[in-house]
Amino acid sequence: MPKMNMVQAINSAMATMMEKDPKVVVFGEDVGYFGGVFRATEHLQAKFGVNRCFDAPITEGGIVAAAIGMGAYGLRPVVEVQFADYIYPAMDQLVSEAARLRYRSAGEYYAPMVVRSPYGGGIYGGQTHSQSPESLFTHVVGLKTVIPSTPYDAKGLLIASIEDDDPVIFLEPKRLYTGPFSGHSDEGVKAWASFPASEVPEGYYSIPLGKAAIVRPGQAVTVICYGTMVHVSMAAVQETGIDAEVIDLRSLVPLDIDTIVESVRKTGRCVVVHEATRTSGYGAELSALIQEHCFYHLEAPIERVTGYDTPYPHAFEWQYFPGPKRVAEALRRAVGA
Amino acid sequence: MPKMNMVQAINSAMATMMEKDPKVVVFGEDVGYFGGVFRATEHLQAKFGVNRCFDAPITEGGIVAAAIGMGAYGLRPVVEVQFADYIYPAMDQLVSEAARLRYRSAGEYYAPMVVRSPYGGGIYGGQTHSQSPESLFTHVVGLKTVIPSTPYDAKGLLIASIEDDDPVIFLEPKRLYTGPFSGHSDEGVKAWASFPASEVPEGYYSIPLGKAAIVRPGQAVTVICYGTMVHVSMAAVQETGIDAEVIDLRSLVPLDIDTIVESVRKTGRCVVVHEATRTSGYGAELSALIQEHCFYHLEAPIERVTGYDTPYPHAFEWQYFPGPKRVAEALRRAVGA
Amino acid sequence: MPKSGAKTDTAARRNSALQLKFPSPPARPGEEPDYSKLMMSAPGEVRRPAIDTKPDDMRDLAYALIRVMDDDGKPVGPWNTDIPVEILKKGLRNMVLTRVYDDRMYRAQRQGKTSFYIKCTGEEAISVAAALALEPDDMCFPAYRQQGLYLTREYPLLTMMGQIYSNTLDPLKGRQMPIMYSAREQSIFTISGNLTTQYPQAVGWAMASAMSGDTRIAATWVGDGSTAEGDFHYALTLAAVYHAPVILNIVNNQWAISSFHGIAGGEEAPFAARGIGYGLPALRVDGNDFLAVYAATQWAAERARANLGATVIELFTYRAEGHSTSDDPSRYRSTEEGKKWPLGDPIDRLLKHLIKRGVWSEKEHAAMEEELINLVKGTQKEAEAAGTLGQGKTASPKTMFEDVFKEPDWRQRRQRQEAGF
Amino acid sequence: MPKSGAKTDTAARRNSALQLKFPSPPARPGEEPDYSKLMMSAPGEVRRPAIDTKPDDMRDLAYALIRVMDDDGKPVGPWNTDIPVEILKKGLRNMVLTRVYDDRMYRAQRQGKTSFYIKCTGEEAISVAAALALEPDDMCFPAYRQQGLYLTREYPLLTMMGQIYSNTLDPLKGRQMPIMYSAREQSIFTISGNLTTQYPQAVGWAMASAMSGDTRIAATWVGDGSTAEGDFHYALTLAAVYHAPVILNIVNNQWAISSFHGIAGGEEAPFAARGIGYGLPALRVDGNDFLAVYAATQWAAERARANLGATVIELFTYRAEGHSTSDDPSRYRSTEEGKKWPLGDPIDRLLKHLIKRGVWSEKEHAAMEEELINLVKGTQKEAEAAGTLGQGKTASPKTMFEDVFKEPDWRQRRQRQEAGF
Ligand SMILES: Cc1ncc(C[n+]2csc(CCOP(=O)(O)OP(=O)(O)O)c2C)c(N)n1
Ligand SMILES: Cc1ncc(C[n+]2csc(CCOP(=O)(O)OP(=O)(O)O)c2C)c(N)n1
Ligand SMILES: [Mg+2]
Ligand SMILES: [Mg+2]
Repeated sequence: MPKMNMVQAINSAMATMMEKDPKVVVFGEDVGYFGGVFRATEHLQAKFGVNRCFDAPITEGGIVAAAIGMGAYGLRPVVEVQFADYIYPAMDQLVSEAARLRYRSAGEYYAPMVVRSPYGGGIYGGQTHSQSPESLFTHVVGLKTVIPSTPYDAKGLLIASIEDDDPVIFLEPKRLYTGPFSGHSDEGVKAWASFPASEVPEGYYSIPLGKAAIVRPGQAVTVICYGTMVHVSMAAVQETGIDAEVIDLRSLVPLDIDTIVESVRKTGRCVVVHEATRTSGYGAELSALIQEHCFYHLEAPIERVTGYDTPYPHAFEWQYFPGPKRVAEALRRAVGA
Repeated sequence: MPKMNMVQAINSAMATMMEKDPKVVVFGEDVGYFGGVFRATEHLQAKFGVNRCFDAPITEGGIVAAAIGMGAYGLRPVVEVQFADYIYPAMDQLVSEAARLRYRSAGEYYAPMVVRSPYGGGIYGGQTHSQSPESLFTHVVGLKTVIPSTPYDAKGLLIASIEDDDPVIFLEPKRLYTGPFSGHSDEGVKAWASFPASEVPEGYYSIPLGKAAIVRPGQAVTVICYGTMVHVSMAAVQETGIDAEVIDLRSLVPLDIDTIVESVRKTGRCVVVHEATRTSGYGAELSALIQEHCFYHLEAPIERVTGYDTPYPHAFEWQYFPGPKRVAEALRRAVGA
Repeated sequence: MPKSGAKTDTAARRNSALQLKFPSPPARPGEEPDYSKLMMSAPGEVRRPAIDTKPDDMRDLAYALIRVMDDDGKPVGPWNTDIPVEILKKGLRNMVLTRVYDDRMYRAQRQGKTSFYIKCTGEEAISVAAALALEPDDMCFPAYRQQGLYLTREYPLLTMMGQIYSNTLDPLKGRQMPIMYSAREQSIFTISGNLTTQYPQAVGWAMASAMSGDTRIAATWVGDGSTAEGDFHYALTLAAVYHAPVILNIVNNQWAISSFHGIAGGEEAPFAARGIGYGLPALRVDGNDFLAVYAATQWAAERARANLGATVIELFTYRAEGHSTSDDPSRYRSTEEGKKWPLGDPIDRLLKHLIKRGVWSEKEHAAMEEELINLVKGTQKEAEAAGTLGQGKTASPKTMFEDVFKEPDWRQRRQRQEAGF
Repeated sequence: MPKSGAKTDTAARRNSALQLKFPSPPARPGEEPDYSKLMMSAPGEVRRPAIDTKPDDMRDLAYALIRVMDDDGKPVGPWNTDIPVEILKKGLRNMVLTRVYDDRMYRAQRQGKTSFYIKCTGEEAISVAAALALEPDDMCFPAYRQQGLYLTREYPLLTMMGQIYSNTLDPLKGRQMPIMYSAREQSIFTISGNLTTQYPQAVGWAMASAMSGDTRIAATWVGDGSTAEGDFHYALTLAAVYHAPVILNIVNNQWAISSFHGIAGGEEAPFAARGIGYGLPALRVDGNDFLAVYAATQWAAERARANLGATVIELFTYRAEGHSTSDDPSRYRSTEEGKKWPLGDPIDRLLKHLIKRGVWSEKEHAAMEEELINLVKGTQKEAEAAGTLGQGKTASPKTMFEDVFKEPDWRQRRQRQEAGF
């Protein structure tokens, strides 16, 4: 099987779907001739023509709006917002339109579209190239929010997102594009190639939205995470030696509530990890849901390990980043060690 | 003391501050000559001149951006977004700019501004005149979010918001503009005049942001709410006869964590109530915080009573609205009755 | 004191105190209306360029006003395109139908039978003429004041009323506020409460049509006030860049709730001129002149069909009534203004034209009016039999949990259960 | 089959398949550059209207190109405003300083001393001339490619470098990516990573100044690509409606990362023409002609100071280097394009002019260059002594929790404690 890093897997997902379905079109800033600033759309224009993959003006709101119109026409647009930090100009079109078309027209119109966007820190991007805005989208009924943590998942989930008839926000952990990342910023970058999850089938496959992955079974405590934090959490688990069950959500909405509840009922303890700022982050929803569903099983408070309630500071990236040390501390608190 | 309804109290807050501080200016769609579609800015242009209160084009993004520029200049703009449902076009300016100026300039620039906006349902406004987007703003570090529940609080909190040197999202429960509302849609509208909270001083006073109000002390369970839901919760408490402690947050950010924790540690039970859709609503953050701070005091799961995870439907307003019946059920569950 | 390289005699060169302009309308309540700034052209005066004219060679049209009918109802000039009488009669009929419908629904709201209503009185030509000039499967992305589109494309009156009453006839299951129809079969997009969002969506739809080698074009409408939203700019940018086959209509009815067009910049340049900045052809058209609206729409449609791209059309008209049932325009504008609107009423004007041509008579008109009033009244009775708002005659409340997603997820399912529906 | 009133001979009238235009640049890597579409005017050719000219009477200027220096460096035509030699020399010096500074900081990034850098090579005249034409307390809202503003307004070089290195000298305490300065004392606004947001903020600031009876005007800059954002439209709308005293600069350097100006609509109409749509005066100016930029800025400033409102200025230039240190332009454009840019280099051209005038010499220039290189190198040493990125020589990490709000709330206080700072 070919080895792919996450960018290549994402590229392959789009290429596969463009091949399979002539209704799939790709556009966004710099995605056409150049192939995207992170190279995720490389060769797509050359392969499928400018009619299927093209550059757009710098107008995130316009890009999303046009995608909605195209979706209503019957195409399946996959658009790129260059950084998740730049998605806010499209907020009205996402919240008031993409998310609402189906409901307000009682199913007459809907927007089968995917908004891809690199999110998260770890590349010295400062406050406007590091944000994790996923929680905002989870509050918007009608949107799905998907975040992969490996090349294999990225391709399978992106294909499922493109095939989905609802609008999907597909956030790509840019720190994982070229390799997994433990959160130890002093360790060298490891390439994906040496990890099994980089074995990605050339052709079509999909991973259903709403199914979490138990990336490590365990008994002592449940760790719920997604994106970059899956790798950070795994590092922390390994370093503490705690027998944690690590759940990679993969899709935040729809949420795999059953897997979560089953796990926490079993372990009685839970740590939720995300990179986004803490207050009203998705960890809040997870914590609330878990205590609603597992109250009588919980033996310790649910811990949240998150970005601080400050913007993402350039020079203090590693002080801000919720790395393995902070996850480890939470794990220890959770198991009472 | 004069009697005021909530619109009059809000109007009085602006008039008081415009009188006191020449830097306070008011603008927005229809707020000038006409005095606002809810009449909140009535007479301000006539009293203070067009230079202090004027009509703006229909450009929520532009209105907020201009307010940021004015704030950076040294004015204190108070702008109106006609319905909170229409605040999304301003999202980028709020998140990336208003909320970040101070941090990114290390205090050189900041935006002392207030965005007033009517929010919430109960007036048959359908999905685009009924939303409660407060949770989105609470996730944005650098923004404060304030929601009053009475005329007296509205004036005092709005004055404090105008005097605040940080950007404040001031959400006005439009269902309470003319009178309190128990959530029993079949009961006639009661005017504010017959309630003590409508006694509003003519002149200047302020209520500090970040201080919740215990609107009803009690022992059996803590109810946390804000805006319209304060009145609904009080109705439910009265109807169930449960000795609940009802906390009106008044300000979501900054949050009065101490009052909450003290109360829940005392009662051991908690119901959080809001009108916004459930998933990733502010209730999630409150629930998460409470279980973090009060885990060993909790005797029952924290309940959330919220809007459903659907848009706000026009004809089913009262089926959607989390009324006293649903709050009462949660109260009973919480106390194990 | 200047610190750096700039001129040093600051004090001398310094300007005196700055001040802003705050636009205000020519007439407030009680004042005499003033039409001196309207920028009119004489009927027939404005040239009609070939459809393949370069936008740069027709910028003057954004500052003119295309009019076809003269004061006697006679069609004059190059925009008189000899529209078949059958179409004009259909136009007249549908404009009257629209007005009658508005009238009845407005009253129904006043009688407490629904929560809200918006009339388009005085603006009927804009949607009716466009609906007739376009092909029936060209896709329309309207704002909330183009009810003539639905009626002309024969969306069932009963269904429209069902939507207004949110009753069992409402295909939108009571979810939307009145007037926010959706009519896929008639190629009309679902209405949004958020202004201007449909504008760039229409461009996206038109792009998709062209990307698919389809033949259908799109048309969209916004109000003068709504042009200030970012979506307006997105639409014009995208339409210009890709030569999208779309017609971008701006309905300048002079008012946006209480704000006159000057608050949206209408005093600085006509709204049509916005198009010039993007290199788009832009027409400014008398929106109360059915023949002019039809001809301009046809011109723009032909241009789009010939792969020559998008056209901006400003339709100059007057909002004869309040903004909506929630509004009281006597608080902010002169009541005389509408009555004396120099471009008249679109129904009266087309009627005059048809009578002048001898193809229609006052008598026939009166009969048609009566027929339509009876039709609407009769249908209204039928609609009200299926319920009015607040009577609880609606779709099942369980439908409230449907269509959030294609399939409800566990949240909608559980919440529906909890709600007991 | 059409269902309603529209024409019935659809099949016959139906257009054939639609298709879009996808703009592509005149030259891709390996291809010959092509400047045939540049829309140039001859030096001195463009008229200079009186500042109180009505925007409607000067629309032609958006389609012309204001140039002052001819090929020999001789200033010609009505926009030759006899700028004092002292100012021109300051301009030359600051342009050279900017280029030297860019060069050193770019290298520092390449050496791993910081994370990111953006040069403005070839565009120095735009910011330096504006800084000199404006009063020093006129407020500037720049994008990220106007470093000449800071240098000309004498923001300390050492502090600028501190920001680039995020070290202990950085007044922004390491919070911002390199190049996102903030300089309140120099009346320059804090840079945002989000494109175009500053544009309507500048209008708001200018409005506030006028509302306060102040005398200071504002100026703001965006790139050609950035004009497609909604903020651009907000700014022009508000500036037009209220006659705000602001200069709205569009730096058209032909590229937005890998997208040529046509992707933003620059092939359909010059960016200056956007202003026309709002009734704003609009100038199109050779951005590599220091004298032209200065004269145009001065014209617009005088207009604003006289309460005649805002001006749009398109500054026509070329981004001679990559977008940033993260970019490789050889992947998407011809390397020849920049080398053969027909409007030359702003430093070379001003130098030629001054030499021609006999007020400056090659020798003096070489000496000045050396002086500035030494100045920058020396300062750089000093800056690096205070730390480079990643060395941990920064403000205290506890500052990370400050300035979220005026006073930290309990969350920042507790989180700081937990973090152990
Ligand atoms: C984004 C947004 N902002 C504000 C509103 C409130 N609003 C509804 S209609 C209206 C006026 C629109 O005026 P115009 O565009 O001229 O259209 P008209 O009503 O005259 O047809 C306003 C401000 C809204 N619906 N959406
Ligand atoms: C809202 C937003 N969208 C996208 C980006 C990513 N981005 C940074 S610079 C740039 C290109 C800007 O081009 P232009 O406006 O022409 O300015 P130039 O770089 O040429 O000076 C893009 C797309 C951003 N910073 N902000
Ligand atoms: Mg209007
Ligand atoms: Mg550029």
